[in-house]
Amino acid sequence: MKLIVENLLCQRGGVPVLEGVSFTLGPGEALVLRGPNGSGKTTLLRTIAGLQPAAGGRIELAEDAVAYGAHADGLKATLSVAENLAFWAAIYGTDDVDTALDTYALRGLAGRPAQNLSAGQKRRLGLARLLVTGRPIWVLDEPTVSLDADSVAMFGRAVGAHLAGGGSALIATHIDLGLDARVLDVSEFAATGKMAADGFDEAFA
Amino acid sequence: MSIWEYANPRKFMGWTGRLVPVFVVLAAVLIGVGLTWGFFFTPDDYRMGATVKIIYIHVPSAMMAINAWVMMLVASLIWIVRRHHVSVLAARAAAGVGVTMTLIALITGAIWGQPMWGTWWAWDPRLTSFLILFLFYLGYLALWQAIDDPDTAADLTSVLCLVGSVFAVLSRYAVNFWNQGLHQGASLSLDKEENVADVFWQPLVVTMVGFGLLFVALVLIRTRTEIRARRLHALEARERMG
Amino acid sequence: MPDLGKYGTEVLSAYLATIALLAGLIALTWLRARRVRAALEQAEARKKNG
Amino acid sequence: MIALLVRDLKLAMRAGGGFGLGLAFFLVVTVLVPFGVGPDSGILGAIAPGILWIGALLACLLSLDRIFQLDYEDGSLDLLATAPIPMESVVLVKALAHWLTSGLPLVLAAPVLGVLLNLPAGGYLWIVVSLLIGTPALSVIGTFGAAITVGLRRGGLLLSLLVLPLYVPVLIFGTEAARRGAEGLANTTPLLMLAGISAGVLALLPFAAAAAIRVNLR
Repeated sequence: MKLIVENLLCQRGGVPVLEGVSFTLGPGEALVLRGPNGSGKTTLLRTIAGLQPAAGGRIELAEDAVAYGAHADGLKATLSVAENLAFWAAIYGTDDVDTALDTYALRGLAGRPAQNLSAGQKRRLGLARLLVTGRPIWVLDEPTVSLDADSVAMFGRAVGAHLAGGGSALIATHIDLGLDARVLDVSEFAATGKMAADGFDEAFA
Repeated sequence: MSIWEYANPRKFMGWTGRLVPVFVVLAAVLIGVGLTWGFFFTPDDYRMGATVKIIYIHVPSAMMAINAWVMMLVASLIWIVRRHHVSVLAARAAAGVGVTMTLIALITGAIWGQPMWGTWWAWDPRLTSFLILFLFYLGYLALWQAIDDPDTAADLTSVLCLVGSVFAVLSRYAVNFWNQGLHQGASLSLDKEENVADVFWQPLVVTMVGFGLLFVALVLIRTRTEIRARRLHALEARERMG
Repeated sequence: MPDLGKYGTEVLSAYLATIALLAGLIALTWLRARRVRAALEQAEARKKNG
Repeated sequence: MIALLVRDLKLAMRAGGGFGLGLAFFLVVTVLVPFGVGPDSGILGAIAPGILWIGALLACLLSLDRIFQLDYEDGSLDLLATAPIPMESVVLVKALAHWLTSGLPLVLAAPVLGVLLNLPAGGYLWIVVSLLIGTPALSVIGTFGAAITVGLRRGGLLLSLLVLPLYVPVLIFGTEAARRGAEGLANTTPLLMLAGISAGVLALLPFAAAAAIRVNLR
C-alpha cells in the first residue's frame, strides 16, 4: 500500500501555502514532517487525507487506505471509552477493540465516560482509535500533544508495531519518537507564488 | 478562443469597462421616457382609475425580480460546473438588485391592489410568492455575509441557490393551491396581459426594456466591484501570509 | 400634472417608493464601487513598492 | 451506518442529549396560543391544525443546529469524512436520527395537544397522518440547512433564515391536509403533494447536503 505525492500544491483559504511537495511512503516506512507553526503541515496532511482538494500536482493513494488523526480526537463526551471504540470499530467494520484497549492501557477506564478522562487519557483513546480503523496508512497531526513521557513511549511502540506489520505513517511532530524515520522539512516547500494555482488571484494578476 | 476566455476576470474588466456607461445612459433614457409617457400621457382606466399608472413600475420590477433569480441560478450552475469566479460574483451582484426589485414589486403590488381589496395587503397568490422570493433573497445574501472564505461562500451560496430555486417553484404552486383553499373568490385577477388596452401597452414595453437595461447596468457595476473586492481580499491574504 | 382622482395618493406613494428604492440601490452600488476601487488601488500600491 | 444511528440515538438519550427539548417546546407553544388568540373554542378549533403544524415545524427547527455542530467541534465530522461510509449516507442517518428524536415524538404528541385546542373530532386522525408524512421532509430539509451552516459563526440564526422559507410548501400542504381532514373535506391532493415533497426531498437533498459539508470541512 504505497503513497506517492508528486509536485503537490496545497492551498488554504484560496492562498497557495505549499508547492512542489514530492515524496513516497512505502509499506513499513515512517516519514516525520517538521516545520514551524503555520508552515502548512496541517494543510498538507488534510490534503493527503482527502479533506481538502489539492490545488495542483498529484497524490497516488489507494482508496480507503488513510486513517487520519488530528488535534480533535473525535470522542463523544457522554459515551464511555469502550463505546467510543466500539462505535469506530463498527464504522470501519473491524472488531479489535480489545487489542486497542490493551495497547494504550485503557482496559481499566473502559467503562468511564470520555468526559471524565484527563487530556492525556483522551489523547490515548484517540490514538487507540487508529488501531481500530484497520487502515494501513496513518496520517497524524501532532499525535503526542498532552501525552506524558511513558505514554509517548507507548505510542512509539504502537507505531513501531504498525510499521512492522507492513503499515506506514506520516506524522507531523516535534518530538523524537525513537523511530528510524526519514524527516521532511515542510518549510522548504513554502509557496512563492510561482506555480499558477487556478485560484482567482493568478487569473487576475 | 472559447467564450470562457471572455469571463476571465481581467478580460471581463476590460470589455465591461466600455459597456457600463452605454447601459447606464440607455437605461436612464428609456426609463425616463417610459415613466413620463405612462404617467402623464395615458388616460385613466375606467375601472381602476389612475392606479393603472402603477403598472409602469409594478410589472417591470416584478419581471426583473424573477429574471434576477433565474440569472443567479444560471450563474451558480456555471460556478459549480466550471468554477468560474466571475459568474458566481455576478450572481452575488444580481442578488442585490433582485432583492430591491422584489421589494419594489411587493410595495407597488400592495398599493395597486389596495383600492380593489380595501386593505394594504391581501394574500393574493402572486404577491405571496413574491414575498417568499424575497425571503429566499434574504437567505442568499445573509449566507454570503456569514462566510469569510470567498471560495467556500461561492460554493455554499450556489448550492443554496439551486435548492432554493426548486423550492421557489414549489412554493409558487403551493401558494396557488393554498389561496384557493382559503378564500374561494380570490381577488379579481390582475393578469396584466388580459385587461391592458394597447394605449397603455407601448409605454409599458419602454419601461420594461428600461428596467432590463438598468438591471444589466447595475449588475455589471456590482460585478466589477465584487471582482475588485475579491482581488483585494487575495492581496490582503497574501500580505498577511508575509 | 394629470388629475389622479381619488387614488392620487396611492399612485404617488407607489412612484415615490419606487424612485426612493431605486435611488437607494444605485447610491449603494456607486458608493461601494468607489470605496472598493480606492482600497484596491492602495493595496496595489503597497504591493508594488512594498 | 447503523452504528452511527445507534450512536446518535444513544447520545440524544443521554444526559444533555436534548431528547425532550423539541417536545417540551411544542407543548409550550401550543399552550401559549390560546392566551394569545383567546379562549373561544370556535376560533381555536378552526386554527388548531395550523397551530399544531407551526408548533411542530418550530420544534423541529429548534434542534437542527445540534445535528452537525457537535460533531464538527469535536472532530468527529472530519473523521467521518475519511471513514468508509459516504457523506450522503451520513447525512441521511443524521436526518433519520433527528426525525426519530424530534419528529416522531411531535407526531405522537400532536393529538394530545389537539384536545387543548379543541380540534374537531375528525381532525385527530388527519393531524397525525399529515405530520407523519410531513415531518421527515422537515428533518431532511433541516439537515440540509444544518449542513450549510455548520462551522459558520452565528450558524444557528442563519440556519432558521435559510430553512424557514424552504419549509413553506411543506407547511402549506401539511396544514391544508389536516384542516380539510378536520372539516371532513377530501384531502387526498394535499396529502399526495406532501408525500411527493417528502419523497423528493429524501432522495435528492442528501447530495446537496453532503456537498455542503465537504465544502465546510475544507
